[in-house]
Amino acid sequence: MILSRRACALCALGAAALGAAVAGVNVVRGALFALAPGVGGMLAASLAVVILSLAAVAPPALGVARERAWSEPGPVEAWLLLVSATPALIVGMTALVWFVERAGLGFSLVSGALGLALMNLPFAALGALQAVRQDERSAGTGALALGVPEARVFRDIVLPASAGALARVALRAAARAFGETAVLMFTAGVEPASASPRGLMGGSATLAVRLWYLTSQGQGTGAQARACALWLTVIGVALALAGRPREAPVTERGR
Amino acid sequence: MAWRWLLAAAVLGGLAPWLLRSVPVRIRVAGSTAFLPLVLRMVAAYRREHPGVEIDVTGGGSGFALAQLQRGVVDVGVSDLPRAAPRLVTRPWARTPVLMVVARRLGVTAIRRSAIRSLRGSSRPVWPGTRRPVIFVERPYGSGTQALVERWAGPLNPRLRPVILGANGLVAQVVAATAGATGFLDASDLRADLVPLRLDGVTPTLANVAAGRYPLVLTARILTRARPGGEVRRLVRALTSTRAVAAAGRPLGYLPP
Amino acid sequence: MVADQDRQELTERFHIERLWVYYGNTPALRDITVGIPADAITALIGPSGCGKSTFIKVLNRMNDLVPGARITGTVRLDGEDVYGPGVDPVALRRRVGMVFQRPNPFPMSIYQNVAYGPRVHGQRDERKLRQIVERSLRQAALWDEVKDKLHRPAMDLSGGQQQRLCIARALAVEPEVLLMDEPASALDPVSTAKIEELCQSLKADYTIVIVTHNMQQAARISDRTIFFLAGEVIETGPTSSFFSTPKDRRTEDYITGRFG
Amino acid sequence: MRPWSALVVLVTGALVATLVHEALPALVPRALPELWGMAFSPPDRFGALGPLTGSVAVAALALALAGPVGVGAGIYLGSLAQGTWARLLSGAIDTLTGVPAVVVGFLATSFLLPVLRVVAPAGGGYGLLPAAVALGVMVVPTVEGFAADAMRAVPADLVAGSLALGATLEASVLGVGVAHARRGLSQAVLLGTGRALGEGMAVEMLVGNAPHPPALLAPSQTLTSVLVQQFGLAQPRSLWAHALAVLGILVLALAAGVSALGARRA
Repeated sequence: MILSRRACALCALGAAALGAAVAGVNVVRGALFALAPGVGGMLAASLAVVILSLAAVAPPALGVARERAWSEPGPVEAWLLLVSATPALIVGMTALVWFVERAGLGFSLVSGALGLALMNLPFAALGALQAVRQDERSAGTGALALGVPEARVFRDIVLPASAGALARVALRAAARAFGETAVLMFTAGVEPASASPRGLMGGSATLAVRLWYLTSQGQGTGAQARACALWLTVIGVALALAGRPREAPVTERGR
Repeated sequence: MAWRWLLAAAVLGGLAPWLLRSVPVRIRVAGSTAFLPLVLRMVAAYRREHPGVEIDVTGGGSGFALAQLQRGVVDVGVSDLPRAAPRLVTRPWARTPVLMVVARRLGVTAIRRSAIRSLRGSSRPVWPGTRRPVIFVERPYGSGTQALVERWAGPLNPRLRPVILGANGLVAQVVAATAGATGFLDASDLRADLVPLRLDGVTPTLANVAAGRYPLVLTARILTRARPGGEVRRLVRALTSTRAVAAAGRPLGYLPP
Repeated sequence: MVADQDRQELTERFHIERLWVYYGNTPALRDITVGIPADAITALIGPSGCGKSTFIKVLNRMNDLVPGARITGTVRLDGEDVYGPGVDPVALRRRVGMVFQRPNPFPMSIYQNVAYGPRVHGQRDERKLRQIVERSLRQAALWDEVKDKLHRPAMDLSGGQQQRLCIARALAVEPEVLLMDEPASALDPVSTAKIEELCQSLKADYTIVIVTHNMQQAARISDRTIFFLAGEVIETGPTSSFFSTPKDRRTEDYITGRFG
Repeated sequence: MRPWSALVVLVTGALVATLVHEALPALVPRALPELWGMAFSPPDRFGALGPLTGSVAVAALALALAGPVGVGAGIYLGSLAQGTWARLLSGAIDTLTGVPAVVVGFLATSFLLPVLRVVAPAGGGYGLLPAAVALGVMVVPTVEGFAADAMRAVPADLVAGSLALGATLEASVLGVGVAHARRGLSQAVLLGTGRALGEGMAVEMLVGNAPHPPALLAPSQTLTSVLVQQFGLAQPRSLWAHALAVLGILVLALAAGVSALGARRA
């Protein structure tokens, strides 16, 4: 036997230790600096772009889910799966051309939110589709058999039945958007929010972009960088954990 | 049903930039990080005098400012690059010395231009008087500092493998941590464990820059697209006032042109 | 002979002729010609995969939702082609109700489950809705068990109760036909007995088509039986003679348990 | 196709089309000097081969580090794990999922680079190695997730059959289960590679970004690090910008291609 159970467990524990180190070091070192100047504004900017991007991505994602809820996965799903592997960096480059330059939105939170929505579009559409198809007791089919039109069934039965799964997809999309740097760097700018709020049309650094900027400016040891890292980790992890898919409990075999 | 929503969204999307832009006047400024402290100081003063105007300031570097000016994303750019930019209007603005630094513990405090040139041209450069190899920390293409250094100190021997860093702050960090390393940066990124070298016997001070003695001086220009509109023109005029640059710049390490 | 056939035509609700159903290129039903009588219970029996579930889904066009499914031939409901141009499957399903193998109540209260269909079909009057809910629940023999907890979530009911709720839900839109796809296969014997009883009482007003695995069940409750094997109808006839004197050898083998 | 699906497919298609359009002027023969050179160094050297090798090398190295950890954890969590330890471990990996890439990059610059700087002062600690370590940390959850899925898809009867022959649970899972899930496990590694190839920010912070042939502990380039640094700097419609778009196409093709290979079902 090449791998023993112990070796498996050791590998796994290695991963666990890495995870714990990443989280732990941040919490301990960052805690003292959580309220470094400027961080509040960036936290607000981060949350604002995330919420805006979710609002922008929800209609198309739910629209696709509604249209394809009763179809077998086909070319649309295959295409979405393919483009969901598009690196965020590429999405950021496109968003710079589309939103910042062509649409004239400039470096702004609106551009950033649209860029994030573009990044999350295939992910959210696939996630929403999976969520509505998971309607295990097929209450939707039951309603169709009553002679209720598909759009009505989707709204009245399928959406409420899959609300939990959809919410978890939204949380995962939010986690991706919250920690995203490449997209926002090209769309929302890198400077910290000033004391006066500049609104959604103003450019503003989000936590992730600011952390990248500070680190790449050689200021990664400062209080602001640590505060950014702390907030990013705490909120990112919270979103990811809250949004983690419910899976069937690990089956207990044999013994 | 969905088509109707899509149509509405498309119309709204088409109108959005116009709707949103017509809110208050918003001027976007971007440019050289070496001159960012001065820009921020002067823009803050301008904001106090013109409360109705929104001004966004982003660093991003000279190359970034040039590119985004041409894209129409930025209204005012600050560039310390010598290269000309087509269809952009250029105005001289401010100067600052570029420091050649080494780690304090290396013990070197002065160097002559000829010595630097021969070190940069050598395939195995060694610090004079020691056997410690020279490690060059450079800036990428698009940096005004790098362009200035290459013009003054000559190109690097192509067989060398320099560390290339995206920002002066990083240069400071790496040079301080690496014995034998040397790089160039502006005064605002100097730290206590670095020594700015005397070049050809001249100490890098503002007085020496003003007197024309210090050889490595970075000049920044303010750029706009041709014939900027009212608010932008007013801001540019305020920024390029020699007296204002002198007053705001001296304590930060900048001089008017 | 001719007279007998005529009489049958008159009382037929569904008439299916030369029906083929394909999934992709594989035929699932081959050349089915059969009638389904009105106001009677017709049982569809046969081993798994024989096509009886496909057949029942053709009757209310739920098969439209199965990707890659294609049909040829005609299915007539009261003489009207179910797959004809201009037929709205949504309207058709209102006339032909369906109950599924696994109870699938909507994520709503008991009351809302039953009221949902009529409401979607335009019934706005709350008093009338209440009457419909009570009548449907009584018809489904569930009223006495749930009348005090109409506004509790339907998911709180037991499996057998949920299935009767689904029947009540189907009855509430006043269909003419009720299709049942193995409605008792996921239930315990007591619940099964209740469902069987219920079918008997509904027979007077509804045409019922029931798919079942259980031959005793078919023999107990149905008036006619159709036997499917490998996508074909092997034999059809009145249940009494079907089980006592099967005409086809394969039918006999199946009902005596020699295969399937 | 119905409107929303059409819209989503169109928008995502337009994304790819925009990139190709931006790159078009650089794709005509001999438009780019040194397209197959080892250095991408504006204003005049646009060698794509160097960054390409860097990207492939850093992803391969990252998977060499993270693959065994991820697959091991996946096998353990997907089939063997029970009780508290399993829950703790899967919680830890889910936690890792939520740590943004930029934070991993930040931590590596704060803790890993200073150490490597002592080992290899001439390169400032930068190179493929620190980038690969950071990438490895990032892709562990991806690999673990798909590997665990593959193990859960192993029919219980199969393992039970092996148990019935008197084999221990470990032997049954590792022998029969892993053999059955082999394809799924390799797909997990491919999907991790796809993610590693496309990641830009953390790599940019650690790889050193110098136009030299890739090296473990000397500044090197990857496709993504060049794009992060230079895409905002290139003047629109310049040869530089078109050359960057070519790199973008390479990143997209690599990342999406490898992921598609991994996502393909038997």
